[in-house]
Amino acid sequence: MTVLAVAQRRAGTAFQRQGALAVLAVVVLIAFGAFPNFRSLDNAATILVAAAPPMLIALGMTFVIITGGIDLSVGSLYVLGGVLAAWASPYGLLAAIAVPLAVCGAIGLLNGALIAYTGMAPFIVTLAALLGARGLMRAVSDEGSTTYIVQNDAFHTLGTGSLLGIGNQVWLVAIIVLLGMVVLSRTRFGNAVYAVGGSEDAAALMGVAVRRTRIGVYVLSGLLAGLAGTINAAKLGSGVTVLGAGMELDAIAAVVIGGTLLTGGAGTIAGTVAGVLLLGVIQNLINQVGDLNSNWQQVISGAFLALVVVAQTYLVRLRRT
Amino acid sequence: MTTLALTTPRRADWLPRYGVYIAIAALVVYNAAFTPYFLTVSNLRIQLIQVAPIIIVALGMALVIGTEGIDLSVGAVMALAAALIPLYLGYGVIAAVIVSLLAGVAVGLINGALVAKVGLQPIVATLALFVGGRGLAVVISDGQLKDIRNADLIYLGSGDLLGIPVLVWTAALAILVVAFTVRRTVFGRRLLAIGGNRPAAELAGLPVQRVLITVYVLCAVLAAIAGLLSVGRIQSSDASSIGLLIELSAITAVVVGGTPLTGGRVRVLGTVAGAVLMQLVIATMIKNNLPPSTTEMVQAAIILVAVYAARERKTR
Amino acid sequence: KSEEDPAATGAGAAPAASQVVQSAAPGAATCTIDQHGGEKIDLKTAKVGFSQSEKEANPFRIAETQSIKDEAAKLGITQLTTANANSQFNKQISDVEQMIDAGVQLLIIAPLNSDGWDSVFAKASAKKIPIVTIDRKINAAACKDYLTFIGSDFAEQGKRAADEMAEALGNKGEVAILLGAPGNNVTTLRTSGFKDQMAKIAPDIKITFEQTGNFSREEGQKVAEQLLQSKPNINGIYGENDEMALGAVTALKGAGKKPGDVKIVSIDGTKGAVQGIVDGWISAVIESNPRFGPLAFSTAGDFFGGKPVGQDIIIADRSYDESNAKADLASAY
Amino acid sequence: MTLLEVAGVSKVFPGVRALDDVSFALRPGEVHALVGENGAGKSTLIKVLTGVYRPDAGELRYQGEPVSFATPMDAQRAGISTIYQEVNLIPLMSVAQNLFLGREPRTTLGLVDRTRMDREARDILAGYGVTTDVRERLGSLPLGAQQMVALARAVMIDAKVVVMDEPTSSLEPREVETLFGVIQDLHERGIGIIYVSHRMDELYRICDTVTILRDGKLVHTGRLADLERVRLVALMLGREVSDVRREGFTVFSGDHAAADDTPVLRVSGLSSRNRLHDISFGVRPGEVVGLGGLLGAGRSETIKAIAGAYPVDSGEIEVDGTPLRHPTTVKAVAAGIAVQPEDRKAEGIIPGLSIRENIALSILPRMSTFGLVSDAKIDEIVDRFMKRLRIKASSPHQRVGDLSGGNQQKVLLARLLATGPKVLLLDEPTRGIDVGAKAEVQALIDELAAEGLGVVLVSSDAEELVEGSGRVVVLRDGAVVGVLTGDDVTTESLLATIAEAGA
Ligand SMILES: Nc1ncnc2c1ncn2[C@@H]1O[C@H](COP(=O)(O)OP(=O)(O)OP(=O)(O)O)[C@@H](O)[C@H]1O
Ligand SMILES: Nc1ncnc2c1ncn2[C@@H]1O[C@H](COP(=O)(O)OP(=O)(O)OP(=O)(O)O)[C@@H](O)[C@H]1O
Ligand SMILES: [Mg+2]
Ligand SMILES: [Mg+2]
Repeated sequence: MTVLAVAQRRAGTAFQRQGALAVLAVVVLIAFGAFPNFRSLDNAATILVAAAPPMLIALGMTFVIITGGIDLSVGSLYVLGGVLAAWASPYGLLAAIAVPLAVCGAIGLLNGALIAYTGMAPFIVTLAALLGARGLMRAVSDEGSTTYIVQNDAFHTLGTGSLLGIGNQVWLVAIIVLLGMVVLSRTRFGNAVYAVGGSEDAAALMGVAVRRTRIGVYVLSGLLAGLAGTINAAKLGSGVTVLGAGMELDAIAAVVIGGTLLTGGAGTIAGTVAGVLLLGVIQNLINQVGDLNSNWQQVISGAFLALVVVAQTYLVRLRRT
Repeated sequence: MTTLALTTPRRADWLPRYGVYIAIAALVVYNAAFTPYFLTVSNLRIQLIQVAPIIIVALGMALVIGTEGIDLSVGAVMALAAALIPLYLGYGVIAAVIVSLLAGVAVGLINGALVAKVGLQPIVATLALFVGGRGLAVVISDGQLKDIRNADLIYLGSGDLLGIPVLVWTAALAILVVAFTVRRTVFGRRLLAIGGNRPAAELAGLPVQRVLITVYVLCAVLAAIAGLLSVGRIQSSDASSIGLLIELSAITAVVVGGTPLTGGRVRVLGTVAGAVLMQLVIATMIKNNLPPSTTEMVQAAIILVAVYAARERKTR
Repeated sequence: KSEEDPAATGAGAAPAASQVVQSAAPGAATCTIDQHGGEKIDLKTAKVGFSQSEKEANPFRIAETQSIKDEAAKLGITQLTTANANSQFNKQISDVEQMIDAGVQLLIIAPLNSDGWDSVFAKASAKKIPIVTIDRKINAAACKDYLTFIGSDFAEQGKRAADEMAEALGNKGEVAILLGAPGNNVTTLRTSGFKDQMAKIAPDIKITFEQTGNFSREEGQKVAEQLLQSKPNINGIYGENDEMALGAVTALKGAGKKPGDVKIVSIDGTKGAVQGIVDGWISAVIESNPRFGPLAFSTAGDFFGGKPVGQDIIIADRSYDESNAKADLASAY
Repeated sequence: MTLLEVAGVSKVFPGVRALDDVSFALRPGEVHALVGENGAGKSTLIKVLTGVYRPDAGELRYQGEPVSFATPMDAQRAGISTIYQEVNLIPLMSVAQNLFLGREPRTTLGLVDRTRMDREARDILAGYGVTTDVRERLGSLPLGAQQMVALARAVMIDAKVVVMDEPTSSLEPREVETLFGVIQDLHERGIGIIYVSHRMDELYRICDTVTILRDGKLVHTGRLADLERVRLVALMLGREVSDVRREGFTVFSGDHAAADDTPVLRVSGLSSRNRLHDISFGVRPGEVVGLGGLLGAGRSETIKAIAGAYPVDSGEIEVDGTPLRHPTTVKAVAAGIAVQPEDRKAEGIIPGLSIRENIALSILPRMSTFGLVSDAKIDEIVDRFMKRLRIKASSPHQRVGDLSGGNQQKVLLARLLATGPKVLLLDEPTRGIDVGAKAEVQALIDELAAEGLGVVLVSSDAEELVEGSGRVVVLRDGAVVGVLTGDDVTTESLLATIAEAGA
C-alpha cells in the first residue's frame, strides 16, 4: 500500500474517533432540547445499564477487529453465558461467574486455534461457532424450554443492585473497559494486536507471536461475551434463552462507528465506547418519540447507521485534502 | 529454475477442489441407508425446490465475495421484492415482477455506490440495508401477510415445466449465466482482477467503480428473483419472514463451496454444491426428527470440516 | 393497485369478536389497590405505557396492538406511549424501564418471555406502578410483582387442539407437530398441553414427528414438505399457530393431496386459517383472541376505582370448525 | 570456524525447484555477497536460513550446532536478524513501536514505558540519519527512512548474523553511505553479514566473499576480489564471458527523438494538494525523459497524477495534442498512457491471477467480441510478449505471485505494452531486478523509444537515469528545480542540481 494511503488512513481513523464522539455529543444535545424525559438522571442510568452488556461484547470485538478478524459467535455466547450462569447459580456466586466464563472462553479458544492454525477465515469459523454455541445453549436448556432461575442473592445483587444511583454492572463494565484500554495501548499484547492487524507477515517476520495473539483476542472476545451474558442473567434474574439474535452485528456496527478499521491495524476503545452509547441513545430516542411503528423504527435505525458511517467517511475525505 | 511440469497434480490438491462433493456423497450414502424414501424422485424434487432460492442468492453472493466484498442485505431485498409483488399484481404478473426486480436494482445501486464511490467497507455498507430494508418492506406491506392467488405467479414458484419445477429451471439458468459470466466475459475477468488487487486494477485502467456497482446490482437482482419466486412458492407475501437469515446461508454456501472470502476467485459450481450440502444436512436432520440443538451443532461441525478441506494451504 | 381479496371484502364491517372472560371459579384470587399499593387515579388522565414484544408483522400482534390503541382512544386516554421490542428481550426490558423513568402510571406488557423481569419489577414496585401482562404470563407473584395477567391458557389451547385432532382422526393414526419457535413459552405449553391430552384421550394416536417451523408460514411449509415426503402415511398435522398450518396446506397441495387427506388442527384463529376450514383443508382452529384492549383497560379502571380485580383473568377462546367457520369468518382477525 | 552454514538444502514450491542442493557457509566478521538472477533462489535461501521456510532437504548448522528454526522469532532469538527484500514493518504503527515491537521497555508495572521507548528510539535513529518524530506512523515516512528503521531494528538486537536482502533498492545515495557505515561497523564487531544486491559496484565495495546461485543451484563460491566483474555476471547468467563483454552492462543507445517533433505528452502547471507544485515538462515521441530527485521528491506522485491516479488540483495534461480533462485512470489508459507503478506488489501485479490474465488485463475489450473474451486472441498476445520479454515461468498459467521479482516486473511491462500506449510512465522499472533482466528491461525501454513512444523514467539509480534519458527533469519537494539537457545529462550535474536545490 502506498505511503500516502497510509497517511490518509491515519488522518481517517483519528478523525473517525472524534467523529463518533462528536456525533454522540450532537445527538445528546438535540435530545436534551427535544425530549424532557430524556434529561432525567434515571433515563441516563437506564441507557447505561442497557448499554452494559453490548459494551462488553463490543470491547472484545474491538480487539478482534483490530487484528483484522471478526467474531460472529458473540451473540450466541452471550445467551449461552447467561443460561449457564443461571444454571450454575445454585452452586454459589463463584460458580455462577466461573462456569459461563470457562465455557465461553473455551469456545473462544477453539475459534482462535482454528483461525490461527488452519488459516480458515474468521468469518466462517465464528459463523460455525455461532451455530454451535446456540445448539449447545438449546441442549443445556432442553431446546430452550427450561429457563433456569438465578438462585443466589449475591449474584442477583450484582445485577440489580446499584452504587451511587448507578447500577453495579455499569461500574463493573466501566472498570473492565478501562482495563481494556490499558491492555490495548500499554502492553506488549496490545502492540502485538495492532501489529498483527497492520501486517500479519511483517509482524511474523518481526518476531511477533502471531498465532498466540490471534488466539488471545478470540479468547478475550469469548470471555467478554460470556461475562456480558452473565451480568445480564444477574440483572434479569434468570437465564433467558430468547436473546442475542443479531447482537454480533450491533457490536460490529458500534465498533465501526467508533472508527476502527475492519481491515485491521487501527482503532481505539474510546471510539467503540462512543459507538455503543450512540446506538443506545438512538434506541432511547426512538422510544421517546412514543408510538413509532416497530417497522419504521428499523427503517430509521438503518438510515441512521448509513448516515453516520457515510458522514464520517466524507469528513475523512475533507480532512485528507 | 528447473520447472516441474505443472501437469503433475500437487499433493492433496484434490481435497480442496472436491471436498464438498465428497461430503455430499457421504451424506447421500448415509441417508440412503438410514432415511426412508430418501432415494426417490419426490425427495430429489423437494430438496431441489427448497435449495433453489438459496442457490440463486448464493450465486450473487459469490460474485460479490469475488470482489472481496460481502452483501448482508440480500434477505432484506427478498423481503422488499415480496412486499411489492402484491401491490402491483393487479397490473398483471409481468408488472409485479418488473417492479420487484427494480427494487433489487435500486438496492444494488445503493450498496454499490456506498462501496465503490463512498468507499465504505462492504459489510458496513450493506449492514444499513440489512437493518432498514426489511423494516421498509414490512412498512410497504403494512405489516400484513398477503395471500397470493394470481395463477401466473404461483406457477413461477410452484408450477412445473416439462416435469421439472420452474423454480429449479430458473436456478439452473442462473447457474449457467453466472458461470458463463465469470469464465468467459470481460466483466467476469475484471471482477476477479478487482478482487485480487483493487489498486492494481485501477492503475491498469479498469472501470473499477462501474464493475463493483454492477456486481452489487447483480447480487441484489438475483436476491429479488429469489424473493418473488419464494412468494410464488409459499403463495403468500410475508415481508417479515421471507429470506430471514438467508445472507448467512448464502455466505456459508459460497465459502463451503471453496470460494475464499479474500476475493480474486469465484467457484460457481462449488457454491451450488455448498448450498446443496447445507440443504442435505438440514433435510437429514428434519427427516430423522432431530431437535434444533443437534441440527445446529452438526451444521457447525460440517461447515468447519468442509471449509477446512477447501482452505488454501500456505507453502512453508 | 392490489389483487382483489375476497376474504378481505366485508371484513372489518363485521363486528370484531371481543374477548369474553371465562366465568372465574368462585374464590379465585383477586387483587385490590390496597393490597397492591399505589393511589387511585383517573384512567383518562393517566400516563399509560404499552410494551409490545414482537413486530406488528403477524395478524396476532397487529390485532393486539391495534385493539390497545383503539380502546385507549375510545376511552379518551391521551397519554399512551407504546414501544416494540422487535423480539429482542433486552430491548423490551429497557423499553419498559424507560417508560417507568418517564413516569407512566399504568403498564400494559405483552411479554416476550415469562422469566427475566426482576429488574423491571424492582423498578416498578418502587413506584407502585401496576403492571397488566397480556397474552403471555410472567412467572412471578401476582398483585405484588405485577397486578394481573389477562390472556389465554396456552396449555388449555393445546388440550383443545388435541381433542379436535383426536376427533378428526377417530382416535387413531400418526400425528406430526409443527413446533413454534424453540424456547418460547407458547411453544412449550401448546406442546405439553397437546401431548398430555392426546396421551390421555387417544393413546392410539402416535406423535411421530416434531420439528420447529418457527411460527412462520415458509418454514412450516418447508418442514411439512420434508415430513410428507419421508412419512407419506402421516394422518394429522398439529400446527402450533395458523401460519405454519397454512404452510402445511401449501405443502399438501404441492404433494398432490386432497383436502381432508391429512387432518390439520391449529391455534390462533386468523382469517386465513378460518378460510382454510371453509376450503376444507383445515379441520379445526382454536382461537387465541388478541383483542386485549377493552378487557385490559376495564380491569385497570376497576383497579384504580378500588374494585377488586382477578389476579388471573383467563379469556374464553372460541374454536372454529366446519360448523361455524363460514359464519364467523368475518369476525376472525 | 563457520558461524552459519547450510549443507545440501533443497526447497520446492509448486512447479518450481527454488533451491536445489545448495550449500553455503558464513564466517564471523565476513560480508558475504549472495548474487544471482531474479528467481535464482536468493530470497528463498535467506528465508530458509531465518526460519521462514522449512527446507525439504538439507542441514542447517549455527555456531557448529545443527539447528532448525521453527519461526523467524527462533532465528532472531538465536541472534540471526534480517532485513527482508520488501520493507517488512507495520505502516500503521509508530516509528518507535516498529523499532521496539516485541521487546518494548517496560515499567515496574509491566506496562510499556512509552516515554522511554520514544526517547531511545529517537537516539538510535538519529545514528541512522533519521530525524522524524518517532511517534509518527511509520507509513508517513519516505521509503528510504523506513528502510533505515528496518536496518536499525535488525542491528539493535545483539545479532551475530545480519541478513540484508536488497537493502539499497530503495535508498538514496546519502542513505546508502549510512548503510555502508553500519556494515563496516558490524564487520569490525565480528558479526557475519549476508548481503544480497543486484548492484555490482556495491558488492565490490563492501563484500569479501561471494556465493552465486543460478536456477536454485550453487554455481560458485569464493573470494569476491578474485572474481572479475564480467566473469561474475557470466556465472550468474550462465553465459560465456566473451559475449557478456561484447554486450556490456548498460544497453541504452541514447536519444531517438527528433528535436522538431511535437510532444506526445505535455504537462503544464501540474499542482496537487501540498505535494506537487506547478510541474511542467514535455515528452517528444522517441524521447526518454527522466525524473530525478531524492526519495520523497514527488516523482511517483507526478507520475500517478498524469495517470489519473492522484488528484490534480490544477494544470493541464495533453496526450498527442488532445487535452486530458479531469484525468481518471480509465481515461488515461484510453488516451494511450501506460503507467508502471513504483510498488509492484501492491499496485502492479495481481498476484492471485495467472501471467496470462495479468498481461491481458488492460486490453480485455480488444480481446473480446460482445463482451465475450476470446482465449485464442489472448494466447496469441501473451505468447508474443512472454517471448519478447523473456518471461521465465513454468507456463502462462503460473500464478504471478509465485514469480521472482524480475519476472513479475516483466509481466507488468508486458501488460503495459499490450495496450499499445503512446506514453510509458515507468517508476523504478529496474528496482530489485538482476543485471540480466535489468539489461533486458533497459534495452526494451530503448527499443520502445526507438519505435516512437514517449517514455518518462523514474529511477533512484543515478547512472541508469542519466544513461537512459535524453533529458532529466529534477524534482524536489514536489517542484521542478532544474532540467538537464544534452551534454549536461551526467551523474555529476544531476547530483549537483539536487544538492544545490537542497542548499
Ligand atoms: N511462495 C512461493 N511459492 C511458489 N514459488 C515461489 C515462492 N517463492 C519463490 N518462489 C519461486 O522460487 C524461485 C526463487 O525465488 P526467490 O524469490 O528466491 O528469487 P530471488 O533470487 O530472490 O529473485 P529476486 O532477485 O527477484 O528477489 C522463483 O522461481 C520463484 O518463482
Ligand atoms: N514530505 C512529505 N510529505 C508527505 N508525504 C511524503 C513526504 N515525503 C515523502 N512522502 C511520501 O512518501 C512516499 C515515499 O516517497 P517516494 O520515494 O515514493 O517519493 P518519490 O519522489 O515518488 O520517490 P520514488 O518515486 O523514487 O520512490 C511518497 O510517495 C510520498 O507519498
Ligand atoms: Mg529476492
Ligand atoms: Mg515513489
